Amino acid sequence: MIKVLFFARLREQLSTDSLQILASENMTTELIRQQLANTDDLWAKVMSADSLLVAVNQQITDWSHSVNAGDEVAFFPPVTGG
Amino acid sequence: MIKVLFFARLREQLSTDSLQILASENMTTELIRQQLANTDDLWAKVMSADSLLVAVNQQITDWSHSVNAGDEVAFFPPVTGG
Amino acid sequence: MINVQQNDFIVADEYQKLADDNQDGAVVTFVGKVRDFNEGLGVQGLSLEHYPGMTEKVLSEIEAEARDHWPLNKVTIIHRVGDLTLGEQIVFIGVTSPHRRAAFAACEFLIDFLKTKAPFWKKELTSEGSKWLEAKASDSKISQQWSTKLTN
Amino acid sequence: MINVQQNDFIVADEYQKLADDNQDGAVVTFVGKVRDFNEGLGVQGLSLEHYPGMTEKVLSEIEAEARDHWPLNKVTIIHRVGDLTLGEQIVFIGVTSPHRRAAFAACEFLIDFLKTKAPFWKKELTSEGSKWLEAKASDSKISQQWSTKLTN
Repeated sequence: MIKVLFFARLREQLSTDSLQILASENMTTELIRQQLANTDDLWAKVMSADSLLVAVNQQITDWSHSVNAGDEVAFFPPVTGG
Repeated sequence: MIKVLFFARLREQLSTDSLQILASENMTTELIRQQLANTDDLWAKVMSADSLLVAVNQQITDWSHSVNAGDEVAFFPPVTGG
Repeated sequence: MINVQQNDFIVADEYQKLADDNQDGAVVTFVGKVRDFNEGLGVQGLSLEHYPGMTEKVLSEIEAEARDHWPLNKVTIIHRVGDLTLGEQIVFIGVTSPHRRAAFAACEFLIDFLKTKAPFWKKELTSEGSKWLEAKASDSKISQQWSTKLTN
Repeated sequence: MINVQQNDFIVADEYQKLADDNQDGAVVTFVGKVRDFNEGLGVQGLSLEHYPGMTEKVLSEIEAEARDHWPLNKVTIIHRVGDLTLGEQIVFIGVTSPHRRAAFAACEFLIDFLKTKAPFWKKELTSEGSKWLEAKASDSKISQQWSTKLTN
């Protein structure tokens, strides 16, 4: 399984802070994004935002990063702390 | 009269923290410096230091600044606070 | 020292912990507070969310990067999460060094990178409801300027 | 607020006075302390002399110049004079602003100019006697860099 987390505006828009998805061969951050976007119109809209960021195992990365079973993948908007 | 002040290393080298000199026509910071340098060898040496700074009425200035009766003239080395 | 916490911090205590080393000539601190931010909407407070685990990891990496660039002795980074009211303290950055330029540069670097790299999100609570803050282009520009400056 | 004083200052109190305004998102402070300076001579302390009257005047001018360049709210400058031992606090600069960049820049500007313009002189007390410190060329270079940066 892959643990998927959502934060801030995404968490609110999707009414979801985490879910589990099945790992498959040759999985990438982009493929997970697309898989989630296919859920419905709301998910499609939220997951296609230009500003969307993704982290794998708590490290920000790009959309071609490979993802394996046991990984933690997080989606969130640009950060605004400080 | 013109009040003349000495600070820090100068004050110690000259064993003097202040003195009064008579104001005269067309007096400048440079003329006061020369007048003091004429006192003796010690004063000549101290008052000819390249790094010597001068302030008139508590404002750093140059060696052509005119000085009048009632002014306060101070000589000191480069500052080292903070 | 890196802390992500709900509780307020006391600047006096943090300063004291930073300042007890005679090798350090310079102590620079930055405190960021909840203020009436952008558009004059009557901000009443903020709600701060973060990504537990990743936040601490990113802050450690930023600290390590600062230590690579400048001779630092102590570094303290504290960031609060949860609900904060107007005027409350959000973030404390404290840095000590033998050299004041290093202390200033590192302190500013740390807050600049915290703002663009650490997974915190601010939601503004105004009299007209709540609203997630947008990331500022000026902040990412500042981070980029650092990267340019430090690699040249 | 500008103070030239023999007594020590308490950073917590100075911070508190700076930090009570909700308009200010940023508070930056600098503290300079007596450290084992230059040549490893076993510094035991410093004696700090100043030019009473002129010092306060120069510090006011530097503060006014900072306020010309940056949007500042509160500014505190405290400098001690007299005999100080190793590890004691010498100088406090505190600045508040709505903007963190302004607060950092102004705080650094103030200490940089204090170091090259304000009539203070340090005498180092070492195990081998006392010695007036020489002004550092690096410090006047830093002031010159500010002048270039701010007039461009």
